[in-house]
This record gives sequence, structure tokens and C-alpha cells, in this order.
Amino acid sequence: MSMFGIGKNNQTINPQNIAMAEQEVEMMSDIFNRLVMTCHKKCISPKYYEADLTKGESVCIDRCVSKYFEANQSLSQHMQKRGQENPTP
Amino acid sequence: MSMFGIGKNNQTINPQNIAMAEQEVEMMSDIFNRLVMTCHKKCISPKYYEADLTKGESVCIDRCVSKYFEANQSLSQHMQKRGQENPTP
Amino acid sequence: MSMFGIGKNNQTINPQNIAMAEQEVEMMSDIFNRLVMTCHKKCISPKYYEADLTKGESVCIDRCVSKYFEANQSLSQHMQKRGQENPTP
Amino acid sequence: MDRLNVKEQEHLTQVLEAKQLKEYLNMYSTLTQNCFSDCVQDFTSSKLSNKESECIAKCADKFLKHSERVGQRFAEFNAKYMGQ
Amino acid sequence: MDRLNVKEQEHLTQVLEAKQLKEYLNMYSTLTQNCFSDCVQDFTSSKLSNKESECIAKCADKFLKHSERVGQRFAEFNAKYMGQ
Amino acid sequence: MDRLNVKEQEHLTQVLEAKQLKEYLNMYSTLTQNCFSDCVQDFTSSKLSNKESECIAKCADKFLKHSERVGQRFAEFNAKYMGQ
Repeated sequence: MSMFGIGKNNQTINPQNIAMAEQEVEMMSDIFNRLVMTCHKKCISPKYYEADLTKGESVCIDRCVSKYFEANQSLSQHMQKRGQENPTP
Repeated sequence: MSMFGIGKNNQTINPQNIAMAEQEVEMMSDIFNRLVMTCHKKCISPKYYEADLTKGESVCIDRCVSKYFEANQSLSQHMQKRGQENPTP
Repeated sequence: MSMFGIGKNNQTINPQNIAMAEQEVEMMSDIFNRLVMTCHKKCISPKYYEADLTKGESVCIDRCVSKYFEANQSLSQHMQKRGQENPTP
Repeated sequence: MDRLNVKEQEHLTQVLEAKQLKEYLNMYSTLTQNCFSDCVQDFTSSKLSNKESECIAKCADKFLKHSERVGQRFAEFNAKYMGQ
Repeated sequence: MDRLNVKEQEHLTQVLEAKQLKEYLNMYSTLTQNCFSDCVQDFTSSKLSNKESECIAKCADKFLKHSERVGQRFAEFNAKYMGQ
Repeated sequence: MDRLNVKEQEHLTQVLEAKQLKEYLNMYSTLTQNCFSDCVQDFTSSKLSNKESECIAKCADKFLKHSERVGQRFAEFNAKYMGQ
């Protein structure tokens, strides 16, 4: 808009950009927290005989995260297809 | 306040109005989410043999929502009575 | 900064102070809510034969809160020690 | 909400649209977490079995239909109780 | 919170009052959800039975008394641990 | 997030730091609540027994190690799925 303003303009804060980036972070941290709780319930025995993860628990965690991502991915596609078939009013 | 300001004045944003309306929406969506989770636990079998709601599940959902509203209503009256008997300091 | 400004200056709102105080309150109310739910599960029988707390329930609540504070305290120390041994990158 | 003027209603609409997106994302996360918890019990493999995948898809569909039905009843009862 | 000046404390009071209302509404929703879950098991009717209504009322009273008692102990322990 | 300019990234960093603290506090509260729930069953005393204290400490350590491991896998899968 102004000959000299280009660089400056580029340096103003657009609240919408921030809000979108925040929402992205919010969503990632929500997914992460749910993943932690879900795989904890699936893999960690509530006996707590030792402070370290056992071999079995470690392997279970890896597989749990892998399956959770797969489920998330396939549900995301499933929902998109559903959304196209029944567009919300 | 100003001869010409009436219409205009009517068009300024009162943050408190927005905040109250937001809180109303927030509360409704909180109640709705709790209702969904509660009646899901009561009515939907975690076997998932089919993607559609069975007849039994559908009827259960309708009654669950009906009872939940009744419970909410009667608790709201109960709490008001309680609040009048023991006004909080 | 100004001869007359001291008192006035003292009366401006520093958003960071508010944010910190808010966070303190937020944290206390979060701990309190978790305490209420946790001790409810531990101490209150879901039979609800009467509206009053039984003697046994009351004693259980007192001990539950006491133990929860002790757990919170010892975990806080535990985490600090852990934090010093493995400083986060 | 009838007490709001035009400007306020416009502003609120924006706020609600942001909220709606947030609610949708939250619903999606809840659905994923619940269907995973109900359908996946076996961790001898790091890939979902066909049975698990099917279960998750059905669970999600059922959850959405459940949620829609609750929403319909919710709207009806809300109208009824408001009118009292 | 002692570090705040008068203006800041006034502002905080407003913030806290809004928060208190929110906490109250949240407590009320939690109470409704929990008492409903504990007291209502039968869905052959769409009206609450007398037994269910009584159970919900007692559950709510007990929940509030529980919450008050936890609040009293919480305040005491808080004072004690702060003083350490 | 690559679409942000320098000023926006600076601002976001501040927001994220506040969020990180909040997440840490939340994690700590969750950990306390879960480990207490799993380790403390006995309310004949108002002091934790040695066995309960040890259980809580191990539970907390395990929770943190679990959380770190999930975090590592999360980052890997995220990178993988983003690259698709």
C-alpha cells in the first residue's frame, strides 16, 4: 500500500493468524493428552511394582500410538466422506 | 444522549452483553455434551455390530434425554430452594 | 518516574500481574475440583440412602483430603528433584 | 439473546462460528478416543486388524447418529421447557 | 496475590466473580450428570420414578455437603501448608 | 504455522510459553489425581503409609516416562503423516 510499508506491513500482527495457529496448537495438545491417557489405560498396569517402563509396556505404548494414529487417520477420511454424502444444512 | 445518537447508540457493542450471551451458549453446549456422553453410556452397547442405531437404542435415547431434562429441572428447583434456606455468606 | 506519578503509577493495571493471579486461582480451583471428585469416589457410597453425610463418610473425607495434600506435597518435591537431575532441554 | 442489537448479533455470530469449529474438533477427538478405547484391545501388532477398523467405523457412525438424535430431542425439550 | 495494587485487585475481583459463576454452573452440571448416572438405570419409561427422583435429590444434597466439607478441609490444609 | 511473519511468530512464542506452563500444571494435576486414585485405598489413617508413598512415587515416574515415550512416537508419526 505504501512504497516503504511492505516490510513494515509484513510485521504487523494479524489476530486471525494468531488465533488459527493457537487453535492448531490447542488441537495437537488435546490429541496428545487423549493419546497419553488412552494408551496409559491400555498399556500400564496399575500395580506400579517399579518406576521404569517394563519391556512389555514399552512395546505396547509404541503399538498403541501407531494404532491410534491409524484410527485417527481412517476416521478423518471416514468423516470427510460422510460429510460429502450428507452435507450439513 | 444525543438527538441523533439513538439509532447509532443501539449499534455499539456492549462487551457485557456478548459475554452473557457467550456464557449462555457455553452452558448449553456443556449440558449438551454431558447429555450425549451420559446417554451414550446408558443406551449404546459397546459391541458395535452395526452402524445404525437399533430400535431399542433409539427408544432408550429418547427416554434418557427426557429423564435427564426432568432431573435437571427438578435439581434446579431443589438448588433454588436450598439457596433460599441457606443463603451463602 | 514523575514526581507526582508515583501514586498514580501504582494504580495502573499490569495485565501480567492479573494473568498470574488468574492462573493461581485457576490452578487452585482445578486442584479443588479434582479433590472433590477423587474423594467423592473414594468415600461416598453411590446408594444415597440419606441426604446427610454419614459419620463414616465424614471421617473418610477428612482423611482423604489430608492424604491428598500429603501426596501433592511429596509429588511436588519429587518432581523438583527429578527436574534438577534431568533438566529439560 | 433477543436483547442483543444488530452489531452485537453480528459479533456473536463470529464468536459462535469459531466455537462451532472448536466443538466439532472436540467431538471428533472424543469420538476417536472412545471408539479406539472400545474397539482396540490387542497390542500384539502395530497395525489395526480388519475387525478393529470395522468396529471403529461403525462406532463412529453410531456415535454421530446418537449425537444427532440427542440433538433433536434436546432442541424439542428445550423449546418445551423454555415455553413453560 | 498480595503483590497487586488497588486497581488490579478491583479488576481481579470482577474476573473472579465471573469465574465463580462459571464454577457454580460447572458444579451444578457435574452434579446433575453424576447423580443422574448413579440414580437412573431404567429406560422403560420416559418419566423419572419416585425412587429415582428421591435418589437424585439425596445425591445432590450429599454431593453439596461433601463439597462443602472438602472445601473446609482444603482451606485448613492450604493455610497450614502455606505457613510452612 | 510457516505462514506467520516475524512479529506474529514472536507473539505466538509468548502465547505458547504460557500454554506450556498451563499444560505442565495440568499434567501435574492429572498425575497427582491418577496416582492417588490408583495407590490409596485405605482411609483408616490420615497419613500416607510407606507403601502408599512408594506406590505414588513409582506411579508418577512411570507416568512421566510413559508420557515421554508417547511424545517421541507422537512426533515421529506426526512427521510421517504430515509428509504424506
